[in-house]
Amino acid sequence: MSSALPSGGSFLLPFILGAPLLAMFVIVFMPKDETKMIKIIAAMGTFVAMALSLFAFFAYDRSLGGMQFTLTIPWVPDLGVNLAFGVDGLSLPMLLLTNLIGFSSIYASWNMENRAKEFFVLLLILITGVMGTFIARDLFIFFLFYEIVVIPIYIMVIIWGSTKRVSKEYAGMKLTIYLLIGSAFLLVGMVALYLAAAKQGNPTFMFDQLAARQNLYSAPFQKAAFGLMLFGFGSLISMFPFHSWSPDGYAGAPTAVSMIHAGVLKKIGGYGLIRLGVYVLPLGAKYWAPVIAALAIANVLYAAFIALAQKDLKYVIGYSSVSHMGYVLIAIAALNPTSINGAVAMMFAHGVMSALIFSMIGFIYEKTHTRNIPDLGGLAHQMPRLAIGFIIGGMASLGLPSTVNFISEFTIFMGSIRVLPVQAILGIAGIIFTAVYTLRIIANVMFGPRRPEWDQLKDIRGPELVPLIVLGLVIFAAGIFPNILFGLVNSGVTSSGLQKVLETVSQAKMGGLF
Amino acid sequence: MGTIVFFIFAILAIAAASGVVTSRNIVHSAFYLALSFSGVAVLYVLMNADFLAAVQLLVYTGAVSIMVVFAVMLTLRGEVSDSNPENRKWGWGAFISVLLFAVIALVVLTNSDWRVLPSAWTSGGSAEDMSLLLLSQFMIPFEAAAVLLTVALAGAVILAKGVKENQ
Amino acid sequence: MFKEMHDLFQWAWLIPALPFLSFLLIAFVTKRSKGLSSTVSILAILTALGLAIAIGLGIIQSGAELVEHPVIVSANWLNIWGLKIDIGTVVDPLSGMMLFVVALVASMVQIYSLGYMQGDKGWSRYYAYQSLFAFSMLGMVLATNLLQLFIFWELVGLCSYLLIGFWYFKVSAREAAKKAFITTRVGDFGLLLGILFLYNKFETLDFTALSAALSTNLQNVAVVGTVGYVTVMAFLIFMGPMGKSGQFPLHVWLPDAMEGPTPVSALIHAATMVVAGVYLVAKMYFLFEASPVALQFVAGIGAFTAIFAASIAIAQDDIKRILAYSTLSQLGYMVFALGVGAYSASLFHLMTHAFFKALMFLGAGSVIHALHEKQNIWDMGGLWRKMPITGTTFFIGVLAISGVPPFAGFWSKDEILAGAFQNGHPIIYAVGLFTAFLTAFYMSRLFFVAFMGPEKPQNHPHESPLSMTIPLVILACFSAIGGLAALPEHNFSFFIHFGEFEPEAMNWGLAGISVVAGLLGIGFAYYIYVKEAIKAESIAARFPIVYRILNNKYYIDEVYLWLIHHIMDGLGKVLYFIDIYIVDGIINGIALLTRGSAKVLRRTGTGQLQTYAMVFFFAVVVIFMVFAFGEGQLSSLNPLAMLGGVK
Amino acid sequence: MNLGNLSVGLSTYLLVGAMLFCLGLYGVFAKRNIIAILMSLELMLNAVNINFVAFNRFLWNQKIDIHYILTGNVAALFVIVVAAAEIAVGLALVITIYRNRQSTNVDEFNWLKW
Repeated sequence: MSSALPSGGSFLLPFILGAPLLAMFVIVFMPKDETKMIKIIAAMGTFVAMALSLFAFFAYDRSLGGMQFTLTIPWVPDLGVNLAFGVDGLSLPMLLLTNLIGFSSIYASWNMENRAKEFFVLLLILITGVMGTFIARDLFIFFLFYEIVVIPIYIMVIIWGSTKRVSKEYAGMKLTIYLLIGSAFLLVGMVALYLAAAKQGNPTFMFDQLAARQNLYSAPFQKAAFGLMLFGFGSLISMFPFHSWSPDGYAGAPTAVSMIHAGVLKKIGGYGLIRLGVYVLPLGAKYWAPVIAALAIANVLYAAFIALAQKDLKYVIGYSSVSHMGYVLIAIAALNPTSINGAVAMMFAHGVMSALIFSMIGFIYEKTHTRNIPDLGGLAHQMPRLAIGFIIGGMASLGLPSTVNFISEFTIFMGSIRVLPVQAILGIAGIIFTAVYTLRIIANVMFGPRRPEWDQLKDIRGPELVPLIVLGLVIFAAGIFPNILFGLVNSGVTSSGLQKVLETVSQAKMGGLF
Repeated sequence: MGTIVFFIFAILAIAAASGVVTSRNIVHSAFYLALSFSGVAVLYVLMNADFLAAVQLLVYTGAVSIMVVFAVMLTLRGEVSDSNPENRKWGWGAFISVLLFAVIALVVLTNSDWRVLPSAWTSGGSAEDMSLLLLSQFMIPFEAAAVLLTVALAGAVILAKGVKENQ
Repeated sequence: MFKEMHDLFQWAWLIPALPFLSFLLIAFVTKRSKGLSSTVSILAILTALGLAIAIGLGIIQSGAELVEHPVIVSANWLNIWGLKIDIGTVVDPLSGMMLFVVALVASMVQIYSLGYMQGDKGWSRYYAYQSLFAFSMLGMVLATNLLQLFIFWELVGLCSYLLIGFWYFKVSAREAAKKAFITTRVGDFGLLLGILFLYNKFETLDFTALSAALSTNLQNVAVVGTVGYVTVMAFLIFMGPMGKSGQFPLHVWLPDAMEGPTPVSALIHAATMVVAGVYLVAKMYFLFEASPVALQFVAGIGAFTAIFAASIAIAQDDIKRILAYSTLSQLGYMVFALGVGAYSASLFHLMTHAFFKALMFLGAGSVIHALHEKQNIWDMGGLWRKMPITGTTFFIGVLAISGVPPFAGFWSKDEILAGAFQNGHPIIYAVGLFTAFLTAFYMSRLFFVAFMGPEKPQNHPHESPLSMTIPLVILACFSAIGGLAALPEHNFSFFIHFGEFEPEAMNWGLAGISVVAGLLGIGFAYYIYVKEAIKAESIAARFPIVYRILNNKYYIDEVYLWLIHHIMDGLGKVLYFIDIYIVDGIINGIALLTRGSAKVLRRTGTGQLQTYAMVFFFAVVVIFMVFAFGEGQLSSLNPLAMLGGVK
Repeated sequence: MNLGNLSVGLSTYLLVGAMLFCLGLYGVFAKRNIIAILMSLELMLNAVNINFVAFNRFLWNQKIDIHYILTGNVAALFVIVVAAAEIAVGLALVITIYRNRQSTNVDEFNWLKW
């Protein structure tokens, strides 16, 4: 795969990774009263990263496929650890997503005055860490970046979080412990995989090498290892019994953390399940697929129903994101190229959507100091632009055509209805309940009679508009011209050898209901 | 004759050691300690380690014991005859110690494969031999030990001198 | 001839593109300037109308050739492994007819709104929505495949949502908008499933390709499966129209949708969007035809909706609600027409209904405008004298819907009833006939109560401005003469038909019966409400339960509300309870267990160094013993040996 | 300097060392006075030294060479050096603690719990 590409390596990805890091270092050495300057530098750093990843998105050669912009530096040769970067059709959308949301999240926290310096330093570390997981081509590096991510999140929730149903300390602790428990299981699976792959010498952590040595993994081993990864990545993607960190965590976290967490961090779970689970351990994936599918349905319907009963805006969106992740899980369980296409696109779509809606909720909370739905109402009178952003986010959430979410959902359903018809039908039923709770919050928060107590509120303007513009543009651009996104994802699915794996795996299951 | 000398001094060292840990007077303990050190020095001599024996006498018997006595003097409060009592868990301590000794003794006595020299060598152990080794093979540890001693000296001084309250 | 037209038809994409451009312009450029916004929007839709007329004339010139060989222009939209979707435009008589109807009604409504929406704060927003709606509806009409149709289908739903909730400060409007979206969403669930199953089976969503695949493989059980599969797919597809076109039991949103501005009701909830379902069934007719059971079902649902909605309409007092139930009833007509195989008649009725129902809604809007938002017909009276243009045009509408010749409704309704009778559905024919009677009755009731009779002194009505009356007049003309498209000799069905074209002679006997039914309805209404020969109140008093049930729309809304609030929300609350107390409770329980054990275990941290040392050494002794006396077992646990093979 | 026919073997020395070590251990476990504990520690170090020297003296070494033969003795020497440093610092700590707490009783030294 990578060997087919010209050697020498591209420094594009390290630059993308380095831009926010550099901004972080600059901020570290700035006086902490210069909050305006700090924000501008943070925005610049993330802007550079976003622009470069946009460049990568369009410069990626789709006809060639495979890992591109690769760079491999041996790091710990004895253990086979390489500082290997590279992106393909699966990870490049995630990288772009990270940077889009990272850039927007800076602006969503534009009014942050409390310990601004520390906040932006941690935020930039967080963005860098998430980015690193997606551009890593080496399992070790992947894991390293993943662990980096956990630290700033905990601190940010504890310091800048908000206490609602649960205290922010509880929320932060829950978030962190879930992430760490997940990563503990992952670590065991990772080491087991590493040892199994090194059975005949030549140890390696490289994804493609691990995948190429599938004949070394016995079926029982694959089942066990995939089980471990399912637990690890599953708790990250908020799979049904391990989902409860998600609403509490989002409710406790500050806006930017909610955006990044719901937008991209969660997607590491889905990405890892595809990249590491399905790709490296196909027999294990096949074995666990019915379980994943069943839990995914629980995700979709159970979380959607719970979202109906929520009073706090962030809880609604928190459960909604659990519900949407169910679709990604169904797609993974369906194990065919179409559905994997849909899964990756859905992660992208949901990331953009949830980041947009979380940023809007952040503004609502910032201005009205409440997120309690019964206390809100008629905000469209005073804040029409905010209402537009909120409605765009809501419409994307319920999968309205012309938003990228619709095509992703459609692709997922298309892929999964062949192999898992019953589960897919139940999942599609979820779109009704999604519509119900989404429209309810739109109606109850934005519409309704004018409330005089909000009359002094100012509409979002200036920098505050950036998340709306950036994310809204992406939602519609990718929704109206889906080939922009899907062409890339498809090249990732079909050229990475994943397709072959999937075809062999799903051969036996093809046939469907009728 | 060596056997007799060995047993005399070995028993002396052990008896003195038991005196250290059983005496209720801390000053007696300190003197028993010096005695025990001296007994061990003789054992060194029996093992051809003359230089070590000298160092043992100089450092342990000469310096350490005296320092301990000084420390006792500086910290002694109340009745000296009850200055070194046992705590409440001494029974457990005795049990574990005896257990450990039993295990070691069992291992030592049952192990037949010590790869002992067929005939013991007799030379070596002099100051000259040691110095050659210290200044060639163990050069760096030797220097490190020197640094350690210096640091320990300085540290001890600072600690013992203490920090003035109102500074 | 056909060749030259072909070039024209390639430009059909401009028709939806123009309103979309106007939407973008209004949203991003002219939103601050009210005059500019409406000008842009109206110019765009009028140009689109012009194009639609040009294309329509081209279709008429090309003749029936287009039915068999529609002009399709398409480009790839989505292309991934196992899923390839094109997007494009199809020009055939059916889409040409729809283009004309939609563009005409939309432009009329937009012009009308100049007067009706005068002074509204959301003027630019209104025209932006209108343009977006025109784009979506026209795009849907031109769809080449099911997914494209579904996309625009959902977009018109969005516009409907936005426009019903246009006055978002009204709680009733906001609830109605929500209800409309969710109810149609239930139907869309089925439609989406149907699309997925169809693609799964035939690997295409293209209408022509699907039709070909189905017809060539209809006998081949291995490919199509049983007819049962086709029936299931047809049922699922039909769920979409049930939601969108307000067929029982998903009809509940349409009457509530009247909370939107009246021109919106005229455009979306009478003339265009709600007939999208009929259009979809017509487009997918090859599927339905392959399954007699599905057709039966369609006919049954349609007929039931027709009579059911008509029966509610006779007991309503709100002018817009009467019209809304009338719309439901007429939609039922179209649907059962499709069900009984009167394909052309159904689409013919779709067209004529669009004219006269838009006309009546706009007329109602004119009345409401004049009476300052009064909507109860009993608050009106004697309006004809004060509002002659509105009154006259409204009367034409009433005559048209009642099926009085030579107005438009007569021709289409008659064809439907004749189709039902001749294709062997006597029960449905009877239901249709009775519905025609009811329709005539309640429409005349509305007209007599509101426009005739004594004036109400508290009202000071005045005729509406020209911007409102001109569309009324234009639509009235179409309502009056639109039915003549059926002449001579089934001209309409010559162009728009399914399968082989078989012209049938006009059955004047059947036509006479339906005319009699209509006139009977009008006569009854005249006797009750003008002559007051029988007191309306006395009828209501004699059948109090019937009246209450009808007035409360068979309590269906209440049942749904109960289901939503008690079952769905209740389930949500129960699950939430489970989530925080059981799922989360287990998690917190584990955490508590950890904390509890820590509380016990920390007692061991006495701070006594000697205790620590003792424990430590005890462990050392144990390990030492294990290593010393049990080495046989332990040498195999060498950690380096476990990593063996790594290096 | 040869003091006899060396009928005393390695095990005997090891037993002496073990005896001293266990006595020291008992002292560490059982004494209350912190200085007594330090003394017991010294006993343990001495016991270790005896082992070093004894192994050096009796065990087979593959290379009969002055550089390797005296390794045990050198180790013992280093132990003595470290022990000296340890006792110096340790006693300084004891004096400091005594100054602050007026006590040498380790039972009272439990400020680091929980």
